[in-house]
Amino acid sequence: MPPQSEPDVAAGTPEQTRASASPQPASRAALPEPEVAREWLQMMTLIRRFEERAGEMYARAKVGGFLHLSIGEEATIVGSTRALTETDYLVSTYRSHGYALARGTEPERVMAELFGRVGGCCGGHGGSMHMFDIERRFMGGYGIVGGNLPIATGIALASDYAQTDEVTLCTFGDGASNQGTFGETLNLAALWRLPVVFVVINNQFGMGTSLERHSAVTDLQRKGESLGVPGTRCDGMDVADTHAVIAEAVERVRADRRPVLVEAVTYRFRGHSMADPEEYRSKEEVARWRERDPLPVFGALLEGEGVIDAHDRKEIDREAVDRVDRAVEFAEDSPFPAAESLYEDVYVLDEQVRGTYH
Amino acid sequence: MPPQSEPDVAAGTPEQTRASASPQPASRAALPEPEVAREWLQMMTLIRRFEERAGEMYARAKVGGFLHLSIGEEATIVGSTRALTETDYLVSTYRSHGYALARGTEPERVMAELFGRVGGCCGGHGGSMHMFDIERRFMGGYGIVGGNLPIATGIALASDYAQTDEVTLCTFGDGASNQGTFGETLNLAALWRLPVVFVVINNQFGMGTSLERHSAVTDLQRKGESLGVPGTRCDGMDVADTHAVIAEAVERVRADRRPVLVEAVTYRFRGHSMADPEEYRSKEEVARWRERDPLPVFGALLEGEGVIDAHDRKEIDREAVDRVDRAVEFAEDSPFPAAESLYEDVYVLDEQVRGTYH
Amino acid sequence: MAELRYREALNAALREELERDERVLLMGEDIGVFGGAFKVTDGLLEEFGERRVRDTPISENTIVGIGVGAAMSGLRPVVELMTVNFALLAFDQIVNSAAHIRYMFGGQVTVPLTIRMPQGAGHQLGPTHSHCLEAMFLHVPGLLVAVPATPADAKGLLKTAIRDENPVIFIEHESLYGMKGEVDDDKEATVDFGHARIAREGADVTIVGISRMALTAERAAETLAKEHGVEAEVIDPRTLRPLDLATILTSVQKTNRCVIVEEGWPHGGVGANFAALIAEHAFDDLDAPVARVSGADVPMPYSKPLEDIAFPHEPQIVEAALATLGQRPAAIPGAR
Amino acid sequence: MAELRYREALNAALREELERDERVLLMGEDIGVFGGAFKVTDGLLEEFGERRVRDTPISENTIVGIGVGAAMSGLRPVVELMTVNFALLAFDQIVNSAAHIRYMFGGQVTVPLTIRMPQGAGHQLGPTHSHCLEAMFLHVPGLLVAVPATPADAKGLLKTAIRDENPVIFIEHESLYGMKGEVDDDKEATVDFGHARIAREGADVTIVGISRMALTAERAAETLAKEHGVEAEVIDPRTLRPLDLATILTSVQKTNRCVIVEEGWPHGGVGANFAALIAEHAFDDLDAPVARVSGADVPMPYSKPLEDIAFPHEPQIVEAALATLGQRPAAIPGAR
Ligand SMILES: Cc1ncc(C[n+]2csc(CCOP(=O)(O)OP(=O)(O)O)c2C)c(N)n1
Ligand SMILES: Cc1ncc(C[n+]2csc(CCOP(=O)(O)OP(=O)(O)O)c2C)c(N)n1
Ligand SMILES: [Mg+2]
Ligand SMILES: [Mg+2]
Repeated sequence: MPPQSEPDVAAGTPEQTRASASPQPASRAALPEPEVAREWLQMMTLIRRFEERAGEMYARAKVGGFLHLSIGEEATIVGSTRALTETDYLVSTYRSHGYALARGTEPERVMAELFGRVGGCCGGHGGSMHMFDIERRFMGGYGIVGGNLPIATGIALASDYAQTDEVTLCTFGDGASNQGTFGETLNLAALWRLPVVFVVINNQFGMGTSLERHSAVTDLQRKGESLGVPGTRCDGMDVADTHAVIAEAVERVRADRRPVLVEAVTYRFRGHSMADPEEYRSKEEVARWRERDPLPVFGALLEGEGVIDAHDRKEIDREAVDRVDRAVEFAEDSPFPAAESLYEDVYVLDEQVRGTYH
Repeated sequence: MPPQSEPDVAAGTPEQTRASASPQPASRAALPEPEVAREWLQMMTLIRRFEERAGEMYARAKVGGFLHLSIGEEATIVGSTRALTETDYLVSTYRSHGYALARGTEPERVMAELFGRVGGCCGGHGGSMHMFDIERRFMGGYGIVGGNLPIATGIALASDYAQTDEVTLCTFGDGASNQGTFGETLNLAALWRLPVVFVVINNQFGMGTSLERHSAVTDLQRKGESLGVPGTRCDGMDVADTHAVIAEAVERVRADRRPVLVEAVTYRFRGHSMADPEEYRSKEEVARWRERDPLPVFGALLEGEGVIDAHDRKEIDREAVDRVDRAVEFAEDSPFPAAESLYEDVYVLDEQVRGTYH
Repeated sequence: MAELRYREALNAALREELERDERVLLMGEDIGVFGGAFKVTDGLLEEFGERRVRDTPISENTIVGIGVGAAMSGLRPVVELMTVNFALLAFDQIVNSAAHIRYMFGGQVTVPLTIRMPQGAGHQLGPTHSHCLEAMFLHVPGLLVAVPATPADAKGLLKTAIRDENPVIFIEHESLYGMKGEVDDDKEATVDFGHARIAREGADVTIVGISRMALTAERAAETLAKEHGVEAEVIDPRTLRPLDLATILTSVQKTNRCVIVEEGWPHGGVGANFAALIAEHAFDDLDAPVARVSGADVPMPYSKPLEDIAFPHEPQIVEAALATLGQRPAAIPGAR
Repeated sequence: MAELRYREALNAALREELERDERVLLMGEDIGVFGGAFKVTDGLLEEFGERRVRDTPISENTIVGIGVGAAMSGLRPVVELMTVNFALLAFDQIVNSAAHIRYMFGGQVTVPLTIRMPQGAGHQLGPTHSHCLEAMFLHVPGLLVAVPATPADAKGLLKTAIRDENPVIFIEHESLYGMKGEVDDDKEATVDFGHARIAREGADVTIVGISRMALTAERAAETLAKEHGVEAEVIDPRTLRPLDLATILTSVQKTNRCVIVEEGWPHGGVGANFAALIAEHAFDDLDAPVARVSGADVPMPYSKPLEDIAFPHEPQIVEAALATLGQRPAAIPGAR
């Protein structure tokens, strides 16, 4: 699906959304090289197994705070991150375990962060909502809905300022598109022609509020038009389509130095966070979407295309489970931060300063 | 120009803006009844003379703070306010003298507010940026750019809640359309189907920043489309066209319970406030727009159509000047607030409270 | 009287005021279909319908601004901000609009708006989700600030807030929602603003606890009595504006020692404000400087052991109280 | 040395740092073509071009957030908020992002961002345009807060702010832009944070003045000396974080009396914070409670005579100082 540089359809109506909100057949985006396809499946599997385990660890009180799982959204995560080069930047939300993993952060360090240990990628300061890995250019995990858009745009400004060809990809939710920063940031990014790809993860809900109950325009790919940002849409349940559309958007932004908005249509299989009775949606709706679970669907597709066989699929799953086991072991063994470290990293302390910071 | 319920053109480009920014011939909106047309001219004249005098009083240090004049925007003010009934609500910005006058607040009380006297419409607490007249349902004068949009929408919510057919009209500037509240408020007003008419006063500049340097989309009538708010445009230099378009929008909103955005294309002849060297625009540009000065143009039109004669025009001007003289006298004679009143109206003090408020 | 949880007491207050006054309506993120992030508004949508219980998009500044406009035109909106952390997005409407409009417009309108929000640490929500900002709200003239610590006060103060003509910042505590207590079920019973609650009487030292810290202070007082023979008087101000300074001063005149306990940051905190007020009004009664026990001067860390030492618990309060009695080295604010 | 206005000193600091460090860039509303609402950035667009001096749309929260992101990736942005009043729209990015990101992400990044903004009353700008919010910024760990009162400090502290690795809230004063003073023209001269300025020596009473109030305090000290034979020591802390508490304490140990003068609101103000700190560290040295002179606890009225009595002038400071010496009834904070 090529990016549309200009609007061509009317503003979405609730009816239309319900259409886009109901599962669609996987589109026909071509498969990549076998090795690449296999790696996508491996990463999607790792994210799935990692988050299932994180959920268990939360139930066992090994993990605290909020835990927002992206189970069901793995194709969106892998399809988008695989559209980036090593030097591109990634910014996501509080629903960020999968993005860190896809970007290459060791599962050990992500799990240790969930456990609040020194071995965690943020030394236990951030937790589930605030993952970060400077080496992988994964620029965070942000807990404030809509707060990450300006930050991502500032990173893109730095790339532009240094005249590099780096692109920043910023993900946020359908609910976040109603936050003031959305309009402010898209306008500014378009005005300054900054290399940022905005990816709105339309998982149909902002917490318990369904898309048509929180956004007057539900055809989210068009929500940037009035701000000078052209939009497009991908099937977020299909890793190949997601990758094709977002890769095209990334390269277009790299070349044109103009932001683009991509709507990834997907679904969150689990509750918003671990504390969510899910009374706002029907079991049937969830079941319909689960039929399109990106993991088995893509696995079966690769098997059908002869890219892998049944044994490979088992292997890939076993490897993922083993890796997650090791991650839990590492987290368990990693110590808690020492009490003395409480005040570390609040400030960069500087010789020149005599006064008291605290 | 009928409101467009759906987008039909591409997002504006700087070129297009420069077009819309350069003076256009007055459109052919039909004139109203002679008495109505005369009243429009009288009010536009009163506003002009009032603000010219306010400027002089500022130079003589009778008026303090910032003084934002809307000289050049009188057709927009009168055309829009005359589209409202007595029970409709009006909300404007810090550039609000004209709106208060057009809504019926006595020039005496507006001038006294500028003088900071007890006779002022806000008893001297608000000043130029914060006019208010509850009896005329002029709900303020707000100093924070973009801060008045949610307030106006809350007023519309109250009308809707009470199931009245009142409409709220909210004016704000081209620069304000970049503020987060713009996107947040329009989305919410559309979602809740609130009876509010958003009028963006496109006077080509946000302070010293020209439209195409602050907004990626410069065709402002379209800036609400991605938010579910259809837009239209009027010639803000032509009181008849402004009235025709906004009256249609107001009645449409009254009937459909759906917000509409109207772009009024106009120009500010004076500086942004009294302290503005105006280095950001050319004398020629200002001169071109002054050729379309709404006051002489409309006066000449009425004379040409035989609605009034040359003598009437002089009379109307003399009456305005006399009224402004009386306003200044009143303001001069009104006392300054007493020191003891400093803490009045911070809180509604209530018997039940024992503790100290301050 | 009935035994209710803090959450249920708030829910009852909202229900009763919705029944009592047609002008009352609720707005907030996920307060309707979801029943509220902390289930405070559970069942109210079903009972009162979408006209009066409104789910909003995620747009904090605008939600508060709409509440202001609605309040100016005669309604009595109760806006829920999912947590105090997100109130930072609405500070413009809270300060420049809600707090100042009545004064700015010469008293022509009132803004009877209640803005509810829970705050507090203890759930490992990390830096962006654990703020305590009562000191910032306290700073702003035009606002009233309530900080209920018990189910009874949660209900009684919320009803007063909704009926008050002024904008009220109503600060709940995330850790108290499940707490049970006796609550007056008389629909007309309210708790006045500006009336401190003396949670425990004592003659040796006055301990003022804000929000949840009033309860922690009560427990610390028991320890002081049992283990140190020190009788502490524990005061819960209930509202920070208006403030019942008289009750605090009367107590300090009796005990000559005072400890202020708050969960928020120490610099420019509530404790500093009270310490200054008490010194100004009762300097000669003080045998020791007013002591402050507060949250640590750091963003709230996620890791459990760090979070635990980053906000006050009984031991710090006991130490601080003993210090005012010369039985310990003086404490410096900031939990550790 | 050269004689410059406060405005010109700031302009010189920005120019020098733009020349010195390619990573420095300026962003803000009307700072370019318009030259800045208060002309602080005048001429810099012409000199450094649109890449480094950027006019922004009116989007405060996003402008600060973009500054944070740019700072995280190696730039040293200087964001101008036209006035402190509009910073209320950016509190989320200032607190949840700028102040907390380094800690939240375990020290992996720094946020060397400077956010400049003028504040203060005196120009009849009314309730929405006259705030002094240093007490709110002071409350937040992770931020540094500078409040220059002279052209020399304006230049020296701004250069330090831009070179510092931490996010700095740099608070200028609208009434000082035209003030002249001697300024060091050495491009490498800076003024350190955390070093208070002793504006005047004296042994009878310590007067600490924040921002413009340091100057008002100096004038009050002259009156105290001439008309009352009282020698006041006047201290300008220059930065509120880090705070040079040592210099203040040393002075109080000498004078045994202290008056804090601020322009902002009294409750939860800077004065309360200092009063608490001083009492905690020097209780036995105090012969009188630390006195506070502050702005009135009201939204700032427009009308000239009301505005005049709503923020501190020399007389209130003189009265408060004499009160600490027992020569007047004790003052209560809030100008009148
Ligand atoms: C400013 C702000 N308001 C409210 C919240 C509470 N909250 C956390 S996630 C969420 C829903 C966001 O929905 P969406 O943007 O669609 O992202 P999703 O959770 O579906 O991935 C809300 C309301 C928050 N974290 N920040
Ligand atoms: C939130 C906020 N930011 C900045 C300002 C300073 N300011 C006052 S008017 C103005 C320009 C507004 O332009 P526009 O919206 O086009 O309205 P106009 O002045 O042209 O009528 C600015 C930046 C303000 N008052 N409020
Ligand atoms: Mg969502
Ligand atoms: Mg304008």
